[in-house]
Amino acid sequence: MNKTVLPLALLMLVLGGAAIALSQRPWAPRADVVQPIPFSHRVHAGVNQIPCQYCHADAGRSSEPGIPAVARCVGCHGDGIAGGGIQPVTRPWTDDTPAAFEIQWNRVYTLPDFVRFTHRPHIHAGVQCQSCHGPVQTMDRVAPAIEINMGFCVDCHTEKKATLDCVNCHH
Amino acid sequence: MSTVAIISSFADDTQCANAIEQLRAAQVGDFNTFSPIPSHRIERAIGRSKSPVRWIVLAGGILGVLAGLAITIGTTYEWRLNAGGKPLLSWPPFIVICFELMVLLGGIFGFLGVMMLSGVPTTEMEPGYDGRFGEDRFGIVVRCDEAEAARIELVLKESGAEEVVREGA
Amino acid sequence: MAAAPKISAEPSYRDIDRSVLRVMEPAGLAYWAWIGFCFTLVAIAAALWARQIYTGLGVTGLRQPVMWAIYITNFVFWVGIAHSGTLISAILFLFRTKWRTAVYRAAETMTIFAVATAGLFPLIHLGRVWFFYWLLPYPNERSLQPDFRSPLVWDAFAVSTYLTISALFWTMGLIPDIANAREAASGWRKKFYTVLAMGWQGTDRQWRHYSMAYLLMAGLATPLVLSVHSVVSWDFAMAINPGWHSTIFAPYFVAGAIFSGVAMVITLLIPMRRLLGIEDLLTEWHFDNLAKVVLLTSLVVSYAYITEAFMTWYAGDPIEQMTFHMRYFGPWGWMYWVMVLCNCVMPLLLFSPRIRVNLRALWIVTIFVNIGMWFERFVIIAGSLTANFEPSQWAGYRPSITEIMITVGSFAWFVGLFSLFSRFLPIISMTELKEGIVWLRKALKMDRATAA
Amino acid sequence: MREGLPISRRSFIKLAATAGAAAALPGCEPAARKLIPYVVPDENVVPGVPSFFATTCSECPAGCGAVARIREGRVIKLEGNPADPIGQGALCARGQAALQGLYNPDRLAHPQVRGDDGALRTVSWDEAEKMLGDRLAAASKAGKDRVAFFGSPQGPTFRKIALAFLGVYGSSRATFYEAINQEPARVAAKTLFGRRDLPIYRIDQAEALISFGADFLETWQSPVELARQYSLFRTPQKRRGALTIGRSTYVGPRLSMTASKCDDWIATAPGAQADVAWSVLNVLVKQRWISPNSGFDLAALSNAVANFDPAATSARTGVPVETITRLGETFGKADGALAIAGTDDSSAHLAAMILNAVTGNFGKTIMFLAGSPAEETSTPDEVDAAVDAMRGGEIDAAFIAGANPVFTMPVSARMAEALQKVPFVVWAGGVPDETAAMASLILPAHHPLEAWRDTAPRAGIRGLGQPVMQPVFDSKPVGDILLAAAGRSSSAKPPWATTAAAVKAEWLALASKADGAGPEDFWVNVRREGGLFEEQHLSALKLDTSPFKAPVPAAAQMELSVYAYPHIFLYDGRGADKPWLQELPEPVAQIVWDSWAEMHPETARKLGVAQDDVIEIKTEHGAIEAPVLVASTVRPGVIAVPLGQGHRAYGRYAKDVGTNAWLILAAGATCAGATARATGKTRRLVSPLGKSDMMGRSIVEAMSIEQLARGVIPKNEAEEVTGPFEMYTPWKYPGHKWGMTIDVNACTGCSACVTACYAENNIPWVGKEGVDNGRIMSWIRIERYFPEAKAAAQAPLLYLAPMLCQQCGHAPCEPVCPVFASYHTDEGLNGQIYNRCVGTRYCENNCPYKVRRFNWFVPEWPAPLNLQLNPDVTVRGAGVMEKCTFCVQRIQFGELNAKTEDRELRDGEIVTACQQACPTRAITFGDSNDPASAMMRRREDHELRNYRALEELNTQPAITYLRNLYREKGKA
Repeated sequence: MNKTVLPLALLMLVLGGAAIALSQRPWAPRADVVQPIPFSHRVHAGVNQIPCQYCHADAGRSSEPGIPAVARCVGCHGDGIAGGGIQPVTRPWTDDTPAAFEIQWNRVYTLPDFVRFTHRPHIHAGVQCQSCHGPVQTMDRVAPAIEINMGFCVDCHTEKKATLDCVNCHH
Repeated sequence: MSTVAIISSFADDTQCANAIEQLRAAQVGDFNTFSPIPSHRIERAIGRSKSPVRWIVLAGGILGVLAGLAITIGTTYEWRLNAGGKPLLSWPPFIVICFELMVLLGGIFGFLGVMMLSGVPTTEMEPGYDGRFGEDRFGIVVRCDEAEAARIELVLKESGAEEVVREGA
Repeated sequence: MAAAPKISAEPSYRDIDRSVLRVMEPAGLAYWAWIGFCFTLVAIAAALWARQIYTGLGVTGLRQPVMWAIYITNFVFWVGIAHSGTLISAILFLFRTKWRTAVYRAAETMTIFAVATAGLFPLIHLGRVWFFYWLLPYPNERSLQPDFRSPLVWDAFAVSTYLTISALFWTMGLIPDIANAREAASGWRKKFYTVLAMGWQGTDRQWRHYSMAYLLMAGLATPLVLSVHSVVSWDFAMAINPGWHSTIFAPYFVAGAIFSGVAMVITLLIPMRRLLGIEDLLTEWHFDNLAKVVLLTSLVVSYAYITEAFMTWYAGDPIEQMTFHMRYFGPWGWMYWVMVLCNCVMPLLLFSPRIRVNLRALWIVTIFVNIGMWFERFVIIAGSLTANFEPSQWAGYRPSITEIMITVGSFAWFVGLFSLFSRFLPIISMTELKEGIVWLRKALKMDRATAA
Repeated sequence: MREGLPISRRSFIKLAATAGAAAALPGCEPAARKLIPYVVPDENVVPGVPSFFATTCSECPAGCGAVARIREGRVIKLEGNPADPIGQGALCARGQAALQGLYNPDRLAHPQVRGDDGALRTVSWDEAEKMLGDRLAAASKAGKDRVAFFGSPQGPTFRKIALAFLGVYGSSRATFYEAINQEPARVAAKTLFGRRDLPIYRIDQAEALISFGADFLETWQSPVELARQYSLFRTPQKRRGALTIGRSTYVGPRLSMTASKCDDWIATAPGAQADVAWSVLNVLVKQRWISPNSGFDLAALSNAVANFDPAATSARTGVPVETITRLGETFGKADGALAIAGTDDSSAHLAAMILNAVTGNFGKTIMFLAGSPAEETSTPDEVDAAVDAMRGGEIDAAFIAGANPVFTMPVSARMAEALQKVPFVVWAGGVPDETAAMASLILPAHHPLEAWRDTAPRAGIRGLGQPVMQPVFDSKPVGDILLAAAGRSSSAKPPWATTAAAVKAEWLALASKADGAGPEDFWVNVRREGGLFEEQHLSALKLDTSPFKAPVPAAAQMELSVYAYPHIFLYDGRGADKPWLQELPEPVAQIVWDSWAEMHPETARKLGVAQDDVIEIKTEHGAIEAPVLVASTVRPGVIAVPLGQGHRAYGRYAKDVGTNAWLILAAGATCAGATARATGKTRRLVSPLGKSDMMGRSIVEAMSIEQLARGVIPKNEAEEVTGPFEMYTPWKYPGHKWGMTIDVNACTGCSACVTACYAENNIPWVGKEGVDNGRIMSWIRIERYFPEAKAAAQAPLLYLAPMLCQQCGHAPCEPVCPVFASYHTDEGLNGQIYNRCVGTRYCENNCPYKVRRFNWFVPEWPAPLNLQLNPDVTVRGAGVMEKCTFCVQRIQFGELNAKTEDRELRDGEIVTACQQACPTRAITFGDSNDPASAMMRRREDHELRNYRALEELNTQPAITYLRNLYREKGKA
């Protein structure tokens, strides 16, 4: 009896455990991201002490931190490039379209489609970028230092007495 | 002095029980019976106390209730969510869970208890075991000194054993 | 197998053993063909389920507002079937009922497989079955847990507990018998039974703990069997829907469960005793008693139907009344009346002792009962949903081929497992039969008398 | 796709595609993996933050202003432009659905040339334009007027461009065609006032309203504006001491949605409305209920209406005499009355206009404005002339844009034949339609939302339509195509090179109108405002009372006649390619994805047909086949068929759906004598609606204005509840507690809210079969119930009200969910967490309102429709439950704004999609913890009308409805 059943039970236990464990972290960030340009956060944020929001300027006003425009790089590294983009009603429409020049950065941090994360309130609440993204200023190539899963969010929210309403992130 | 095992078999449990009483009267303690059915006569004859498995089951039941309370209350407070305006601690549902867990653990404990106390699973057989005892014969196996053997065989024969065999143990 | 030699009217222990054990001798081709047939159907059902998981529940006939239909009906039906086993093996054990011994093993086996079948349906009906484990509490980094206020969680606990406990109870009963089989068998079977018997020898020490534990298990199983179907009934009674929200559901469902369960036992045993040649162990006397249980529970169920109707009328809630009006006279009214015919009228035949022992007639009655009880669940579950609070959302429901084939598959699954069991493990408890051998002898005498 | 990217069409479509892919597999695939930065940042575009463009809606001639919400360069939602005096911030369902025209997957992607074998060959723009130029040049060489332009009116500037284009090719054959035009009204105006422009109406200034077949809440003239006015007209207010609501009467063959919101529906045969109208006038004249200074010569009038003695009219039309006299009385005695007509014969229009005139209501409830813009639409005669010219072979090249004459023109016009006679037909547009099928060169044109345009719907209002996003396909503005073609020719060039230039030039010319501001500021301003909206001035009226021809009473009504009316959502057929509109149940018939022959049970019995039997309806013009809908919502002897379906082309969503009722009509007519016979076939009419009988349950409640005046609340048949009985201490909602107040009396059933919800919340459509299988996904629906026959006198003609998640305080759906996927938020919302849902569907079983929706399959948005998806809302996958969230994403957005600006949330700052869309402002959303909020005040102001759906269940809904109001029948 035990000779046959015990291993079986153990196997099932292991498989079940694995299944559950996996289900815990389907959104593990990817450590393998290689960027099209060998940009070093260490040099910029670390050595030269450039504040994060100098480049990721939207973090404070949008859900997205924003990837700095090429012009931002060129601003320091060389002359700007002419161009423009779509313009909101506060500045009327113009027909000229920008050159279709693309740098395709790869995401390091991804969130599932059913999570509505917004940077704005976190910046406003004075949360350090590093507290979620790790010591970026020490990394040449950014790799995720922290696995951002729901537990991570919830712990911080509990600690900071922030909202714990499910719908705020899931809607 | 070497000990021997005297294997006797009986047609029904009345004789068997009777034989056991005779043995006990004859101050023979070290014996073991086999029977195809659980027989109260035999049990009474041997006259042991009630099986302690009761207490194991009780323990399991209590543990179950406690586990139920722990899980329900614990998880409720792990994240206090409002569902339909009902209070966080909604006792009636919790009772259901507690009850189920009580039965569950009680049962499991009981089963394991029996296995443990009655020494199954096991691979080696008691001396003197015989397939017939599972079928339709009641058997008594007495382990005793060679010297004692004759006397005991007599007792067994007198109390109606169909056959009595002596084996060197 | 060859026709069973009649055993003497004064059977000995050995006679019992022999006639039970010869059932377990190697089976013929017909048997394996039957098994193959059953599991082919199961395979088809499994394939359709896989497709359903892949494409979504749209492959079923489910719709607004009928969100539950055949799957849940099957769930309740099978859980109901399960109940007779525990009733016979535990409750009747506590009452020391004489005729129980010959039938309880079969009934209990049926319970196990019925629960195993029932347990599949809550999974099959899930929209995202791969997350089914969210219904159980387990530590997780999200600190999310099930809501113990939800009857579905009670279900999860009740049904799994029920499965475990009856499995243990059943195993306990089997051990001494398997020990017997061990002695009789040879070849690989001997090894097989040796392992299963776990070295049981029937010493006084073993019997002492065994009988005590068996008693206690029976004591635990008894309230459990009542609780399980009450919980199942609360899946509906706890909801506010007209036609569901009723306080009598728990006793009503339990009675129905035992009703259908015992009927199913009869339905299975009558052909089985013939096929396995154990007519001498399962005598008319046994069926007579089983039939009485069916009759009794049938009356209880009929009473429940009447009470339900009366309370609806007396409470005077127009919405509830409309739903019941739809149940009786709506487009699905015929189902209700079929149900009444099967569950209330047909069983009345069992008042006649002659029919109770006329196995062919009895068998037909119980078949009707099975059908009727399936319809009862369907009428309550799907039927009530069609006539809900919001008239603009009323609609009918038509099952899809997927649902039908999965239902068929579940029957095949159940029967297949039972057939497998019947040839590999003692389908009748030799030990208990020996204990109550006097009653068996009485029964045989009666049989022979009527035969002559 | 919630990241910055350059607004170059190529890349954003590519990215949008990845986003779409991700969206289609929620929980299986994270959002786009690539992040593409701008080359040069635009400080006004913040990825993840919406920007707004003012523009105009061009789905119908009403010309409402619109505001487009843009995310990452994609327009994701259209809403009304608050600055625009017509729509005043609201858009109808058709306007909301314009997005699906823009993103329609069947839009023409490249220019195509039809070979001799009839097969289409894709060509480059250069090739296409060269071909166009050559053929036009050839045509113009052949002589004068060999080139024709045939299209829909697309604004004054476009008109100029078209004319300039023709001028270059020595032609003047410009035709601007609207299938549904106001010709009869113009003719009437001409007769009476010697002018052809249309008056504007002020229903809200009236006390009595008679509509002679004008569906002013649905398709007639300017529905959004008129619906708004009508809701004010129906709002209870003290008139001469008594609390009343405006009294409205609808005279026509079908109980349309408009009719159903009136006090009385006088069922006449189609075409008999004029008779009734004149008869009412007759009553007024007889009774001298005439304003002294109306300027009419009574004698002349009485002669004119001599033939319309109520008795005579009654004999002809079957309308009871007392009904007519009562109409006359209420109209004549009312302080401010309005009669409008929507029939195809100008006679009714004339009568209506005279009714308004003699009662001195001109300048009050109806007015002509000074300086009305030039008439945009060609008269039927002009259209006929153009078609005849084509048929006569006088045209060598025809350019067709924006109109679908082959579909909408009556058989008698023989348009198809005419086009075959034209050697070279160019078609420019979006989804290739029946007309495109006849063209030898078809060109992809910009959707109005991608192009520059302007509108001049009426005096003092100019709408400026600016593009709101880069083109989705490889298309060009029609204007640019014309100008380019003109530019190729050797002869005189048009003044502008592009539409953009043309529009700007035209508008700069208006700069003087703007006080002070220089041209550039003006240009900036009008683009911000979405147009130029000026004071409107009444124009002096020269009433021509010279004895107009005394109208002749129509012949006695026909045995059986067919009445074809524009479908509220599909209009003349242009809506049929938009799945949202196809899946909206027509408010009265509640049928989707089909057309139907609506007939009275009596008629059905006579014809020996039953529901769903396909019948053939034959008129002298043609025959169609449609399934029967048996309902008492039409007059016996009349078969009502909606227009707009039955396309044979026009994309996957329109093709072969229903039947084309234009085929059985005479030019400009809406009805005809007909015969009908069963074909033996049947086709199931599909509707999401179950029962039409409320069974006395408190779902949509109504009370009579008399009860309201007396201050008594109607007893509901459902059990009376004297307040909730609580077992447990109620939960506290310290912060906000969101709630809604819905005025059922204001709700017209127009379903704008439903469409807005589809757009805002990424709700998939399921198609005809899906609806039939009970899988419609709409989060908000319009409940339609018929009053019980016995109670008809004490009920509105129809119960219509929006039903959405009631966000119950004691939500039955919540405690039954085993995994907390359905739970209650700290702000009183009934939250539904898609990614937690395991799909037991228990919640929907336990929802008394049946407003939860289950995803039976993985939803699909054929590209590029997926570009419309709202990035702020999760796309739900198969196996999860979903439902109305009170637009929690908007709540979230508002709260974050307040928080990051360190201030309190302002009342009215958060507006749900349905609330925003509602033309009659029937929906108010707000915080129930704030007694000062508009939402709570609305409840208190109408306390007597408060009710909650199925209140006896004590689910404590967050939504409070205000009872519908009706006037007890048989009371003045």
